[in-house]
Amino acid sequence: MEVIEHDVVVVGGGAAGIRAAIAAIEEDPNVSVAMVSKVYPMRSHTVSAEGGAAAVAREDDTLEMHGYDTVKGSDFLGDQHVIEYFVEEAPKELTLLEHWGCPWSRNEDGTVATRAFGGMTTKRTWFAADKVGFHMLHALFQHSMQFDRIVRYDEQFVTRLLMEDGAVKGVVALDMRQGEVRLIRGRAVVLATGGAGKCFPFTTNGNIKTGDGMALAYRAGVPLKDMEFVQYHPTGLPGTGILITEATRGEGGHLKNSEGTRFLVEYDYGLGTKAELGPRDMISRAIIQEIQAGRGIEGPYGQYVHLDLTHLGEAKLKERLPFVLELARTYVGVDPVTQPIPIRPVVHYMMGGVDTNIDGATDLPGLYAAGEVACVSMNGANRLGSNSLTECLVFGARSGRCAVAFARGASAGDEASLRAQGEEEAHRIETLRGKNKGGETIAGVRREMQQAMEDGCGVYREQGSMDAAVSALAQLKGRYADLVLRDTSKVFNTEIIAALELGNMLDVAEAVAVSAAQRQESRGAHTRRDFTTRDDQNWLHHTLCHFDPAGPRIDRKPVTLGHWEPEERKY
Amino acid sequence: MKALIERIEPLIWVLFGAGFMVGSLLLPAWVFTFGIAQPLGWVPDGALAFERAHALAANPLGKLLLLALIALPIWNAANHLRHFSIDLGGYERDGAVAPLLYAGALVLSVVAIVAVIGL
Amino acid sequence: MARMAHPQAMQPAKPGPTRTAAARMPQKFPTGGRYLSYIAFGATSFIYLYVALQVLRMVNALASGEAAWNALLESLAHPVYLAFNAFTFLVLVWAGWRFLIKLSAKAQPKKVGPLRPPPAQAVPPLFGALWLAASALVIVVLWGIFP
Amino acid sequence: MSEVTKKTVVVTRFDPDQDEVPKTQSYEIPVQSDWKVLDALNYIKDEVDPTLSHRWSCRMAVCGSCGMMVNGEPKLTCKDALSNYGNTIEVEPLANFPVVRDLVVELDGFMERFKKVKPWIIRAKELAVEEGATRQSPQELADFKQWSMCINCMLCYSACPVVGNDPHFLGPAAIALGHRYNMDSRDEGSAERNEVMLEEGGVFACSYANECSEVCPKDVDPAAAVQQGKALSLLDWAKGLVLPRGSE
Repeated sequence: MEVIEHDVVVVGGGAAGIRAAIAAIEEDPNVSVAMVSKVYPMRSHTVSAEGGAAAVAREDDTLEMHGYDTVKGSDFLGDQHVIEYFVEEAPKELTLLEHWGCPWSRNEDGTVATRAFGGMTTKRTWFAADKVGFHMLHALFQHSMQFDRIVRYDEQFVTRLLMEDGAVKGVVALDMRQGEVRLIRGRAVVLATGGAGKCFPFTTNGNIKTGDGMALAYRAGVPLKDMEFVQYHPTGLPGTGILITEATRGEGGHLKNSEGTRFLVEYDYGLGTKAELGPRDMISRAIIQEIQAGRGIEGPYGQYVHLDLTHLGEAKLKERLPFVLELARTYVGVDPVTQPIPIRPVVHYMMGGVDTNIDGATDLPGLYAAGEVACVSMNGANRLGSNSLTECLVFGARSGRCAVAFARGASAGDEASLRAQGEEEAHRIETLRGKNKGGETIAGVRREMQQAMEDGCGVYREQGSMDAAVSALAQLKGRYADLVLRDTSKVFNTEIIAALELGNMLDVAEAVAVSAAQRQESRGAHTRRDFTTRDDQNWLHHTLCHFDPAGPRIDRKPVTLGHWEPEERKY
Repeated sequence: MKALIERIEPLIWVLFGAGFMVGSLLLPAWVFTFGIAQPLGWVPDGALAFERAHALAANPLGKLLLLALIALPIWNAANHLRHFSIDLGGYERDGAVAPLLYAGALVLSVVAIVAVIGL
Repeated sequence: MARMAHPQAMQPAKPGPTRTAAARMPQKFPTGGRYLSYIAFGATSFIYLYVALQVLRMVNALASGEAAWNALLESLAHPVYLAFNAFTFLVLVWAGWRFLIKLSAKAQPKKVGPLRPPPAQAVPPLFGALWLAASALVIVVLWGIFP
Repeated sequence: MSEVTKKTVVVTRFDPDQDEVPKTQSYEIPVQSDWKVLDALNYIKDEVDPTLSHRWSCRMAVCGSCGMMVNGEPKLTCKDALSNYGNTIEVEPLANFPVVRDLVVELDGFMERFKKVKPWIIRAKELAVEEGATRQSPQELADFKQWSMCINCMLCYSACPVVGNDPHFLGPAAIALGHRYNMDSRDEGSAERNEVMLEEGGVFACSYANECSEVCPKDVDPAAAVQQGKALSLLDWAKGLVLPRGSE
C-alpha cells in the first residue's frame, strides 16, 4: 500500500479547500499540503454558485449592519462572535480574490460593483456577472497552481480518517483511476467537502454533493450540528432543480402567481417592503403557500410560480444575468427577455454540518472543517444569500492557518498502526467491489432515501412525517448492506464510488431527519406545522447529533449571543 | 534545422500573414483581369500593351508590388502547406517537410527578387 | 472508424498508472462536416503558389521583351487556361473571404500596449471595404483607367 | 412528465482489465422529450447497466465534467438535447484523448498544459490586502472577460486537428487562459508567459482550423485568443531580437 506523507491534508478542492491550502502555505511556506479531491478541483460545486459574495464595500454600509443582517437572517441561531469575525474578514478576503484575478464586475470608476441580495439592507454583494462561484473557483484554483508545495491528488475519494490516540493522522483515499487504496498521512486534516444536497431528490446541488466529509467526521465521533436546517432556495427550475440565482431578484425581478400578481407585495408574508429582497426561508414558504392557496401554475413537474424579469430589459439581462438567460433557454425553453421563468423552491444548502469552533477546529484533535461541510455557526437557522462563498474564504483561510499551527506541535503517528487501518479499509472496499449478491440497487435505495427526505424534511414539516422519515432511513440503512454491485473492474469504477457516497448520504440524511424530528419549534428554515412559532425559551440552542451504531444520539449546545438581542424576525 | 525553424517561426508567420493579406486583397482582381477579362477581350485596348505594362512594372513602386505579389503568397503557400501536410500526413513528417517547403520558398523569393530587379 | 491520433497526443509527461486506449481523431476529420472547408482552405495554398508563379512568369516575360509578353497574353486565352483561371478566381474569392472576414477580423488583439485597434464588430466591414477598395485599385490601374 | 419515446444509445465501452481496444454497446431505453444526452447515460447507469463509467456533476453546463463525442461532435452532454438527434445516438469518449475507461478520458495531459501557461496574476511586486481592490475599468474588464469564461470541458481539444496530430501543442483552452491573464490590466507577466507561447507547441503550432471556437459551449472563442496571442507574442519575440534576454 502506498503511503504518502504531508503536513496538512485538505480534503476537497472547492473554494474552502483551495483557500485553506493557500492559507497554509501563506502561514508557512515550507509546509507541505495535500489537496485531495474526488473530482478535478475546477469541477467542485463552488462552480455552480451564481449570484455573489457578500462583504462590506460601500460608504453607506457598515460591519455592524452586515453582522446584524446575518444574525437576523439566522433567526438568532448564529453564533455572534463568529459572525463578527466573519463580517470583519469578509472584505479582506474578497479583496485578496481581486488581487488573484477574480473578474469582479466594476462600476464606471473602476471600483468593485455590488448588488442587492435577499435579507441584506444595502448593496453589499460582490459579483462577476452571474457566475460568481465559477469565477471565484477558477481564480482560486489557478492562483493555487503556482505553489509547488500544494500537491494535488485529483479523483481520489477519501473513505476514512486515520486515527491514533484520539487524534487524526491523515486519510485513507481510494484512487479512482487505479482502484487502489493509499494512505495520505498528515498531522492535521481540513475537511472541505461541501454539503449533502443529493440526499434530496430535488436540489440545485451537483451529483458530487453527497455529504462525504460530514459522514467522515460523524463516524469518527465528531457531532453534526444544526442538521435540521436545510435551505430551500426559492427559485429553482422545475424538473431539474437548476438554480436561478437570487441576483435575479437583487437586480429587480418579480415573483408572480398564476394571476400575474406580485404576491410578496399583495399578501402579508412578513416581508414588508423587502418583498422579493426577503430572505430565502421566508420566500420559499410564501411560494408554497401561494401554491396551496391555488395560485400556482400547473406544469409537467408539479405546480410552480413565475419569476418575471421581462421588465429589466435585454441589455441589463445580458450584462448582469447572462447565465440565467442561458439556463432558462437551455433547460426550460423560456426566454427571460420576453417570458417569465417557471420556478419553485428547491433544496440548496445545509446550514448544519460538522461542529467546529471559530478556528474551524472540531473536538477531534487535528480535524478541521470549513465551508458548507462545517457548521461554524454563522448561518444559524437560515443562511443569507451570498454569505456562503465568503464563508468558504474566511473560514477556509482560518482553518488552513490553524491546521498548520496544530500540525507543528503534533506527531505524525505510528506508521504500522496507520497501515493497519488502511489495510482494513482496503479490505472493506475490496469486498464491496463487484459484490454480486444482494437484492438492492444503488439507484433504488438512493431514490427511496431522497423520497423519504422530501416527504419528511421539506419546507413544511410535522412530527408524523419526520418520524416516518427517521424510520424509513433506519430501514434503508439496513437494506444498504444488501446492495448488489456488478462492476468488477478496478479502473474508474464509478459504481463503487456511488455505493460509498450513498452510504455517506444515508448517515447524513438520518442526522438531518433525527435532528429535525426533535426540534419542537419553527425557526429559520425549520418550519413546523405543529409548532408554528419560534420558542427562544426552550430552543435557542444548537442541536448536536452524535453517531452511534445503535442510532443517532441528540445533544444540545448553547448559542453564543452578543450585542444583538433576539427579537421577532420581521422585515 | 528544427530548432532554427522554431526560432524563426514568428517571422514565417508574419510572411504567411502578409502573403495571405496581399493575396486576398489584390490577387482576385489580378487573376480576374489577366485570367478572365483579358482573354475575353473585356480589358480596354492598349491597357495591357507591352509599353504600358512594362512602364508600370519597371516603376519602383511597381517593382515592389510585383515582388510582394510573388514572394509573399509563396511564403503563405509554404507555411499553409506545412500545416496541410501535418493535417493529412501526421506530425512526424514535419521534420522533413517543413525545411523543404521553407527552403523552396526562400529559393523562389530570391528568384523573384532577381527577376524583379532585372526589369 | 476514426483515424488514430498521435500516440503521445494529450498524454501526460509521465504516462498514467493504468493502460489507456489510444486516442482517436474526431470521426469527421479530415473530410467530414466543417473539416472539409478547413482542409480545402489548406489546399488553396496550391492556388496561391500557382498565381505567384504566374506573376513571376509575367515579370520574366516583361523582362524578355514585347514578343514574349504578347505570347504570354496569347497563351492565357487558351480555353484550358481560361477555365482554370476562372476556377482560380473563385477559389481566391472564397479563400479571401474566409481569411479576411471570417478569420482575420477576430484575430486583432483588443489592445497592443496603449493602442486599441477598432472593436471586433467593426473589423469585418472594415476589411470588406478594404478588399473592395484594393480590388478597385487593381482594376483601375490594370484596365488603363489610371494612370 | 413529458412524453416518453424509445431511443437506442450506442456507447463506447472500454475496460483496460478486459478489453484490448474499445468496443461499442447498444442500449434501447425509454427517454423523455426534455432529456439531455446526459440524462440518457444516467438512466443507463442507474437502471440498465451500472458498470458504465462516465464523469458528470453539475448538470447545468458549468462544471465541465461531461464532455463527450455525440454523433461525432464534441458536446457538453448535460446541455445537448436528445431531441437534436434521431432514434440512434452514438456516444463516444472525447476524441484526441487517451481513454481511461468507457467514456472517461485522461485529463492529466491537459492539467500539465494548463499549468504551463502560468494561469495566475504575475506582478513585479505583490499587492498587500491593505491597499484594497485594484481599480479596473469596465473596458479593461471587457478586454479579458471573454477568455475567463472557459469551463475546461475539453471540447475544443477534441475538435482541434492540431491537438490530435502534434503532441506538443498547448491547445486552445490553455492558450486562451494564458491570453486571459496577458490581457488583464492587473497582470505584469505577459513576457514570461509569451516565452511559453513561443516554444514548440505554442501559439504558432495552431493552424487556425477555428474548430475550437465552433464547438465551444461557452462562446469563449479560443481560436481568436490564439491568433491574438500570435500577434502579441510576436512583439515580445521581436523585442527579444533587439534586446538580448535578461536585459531591461
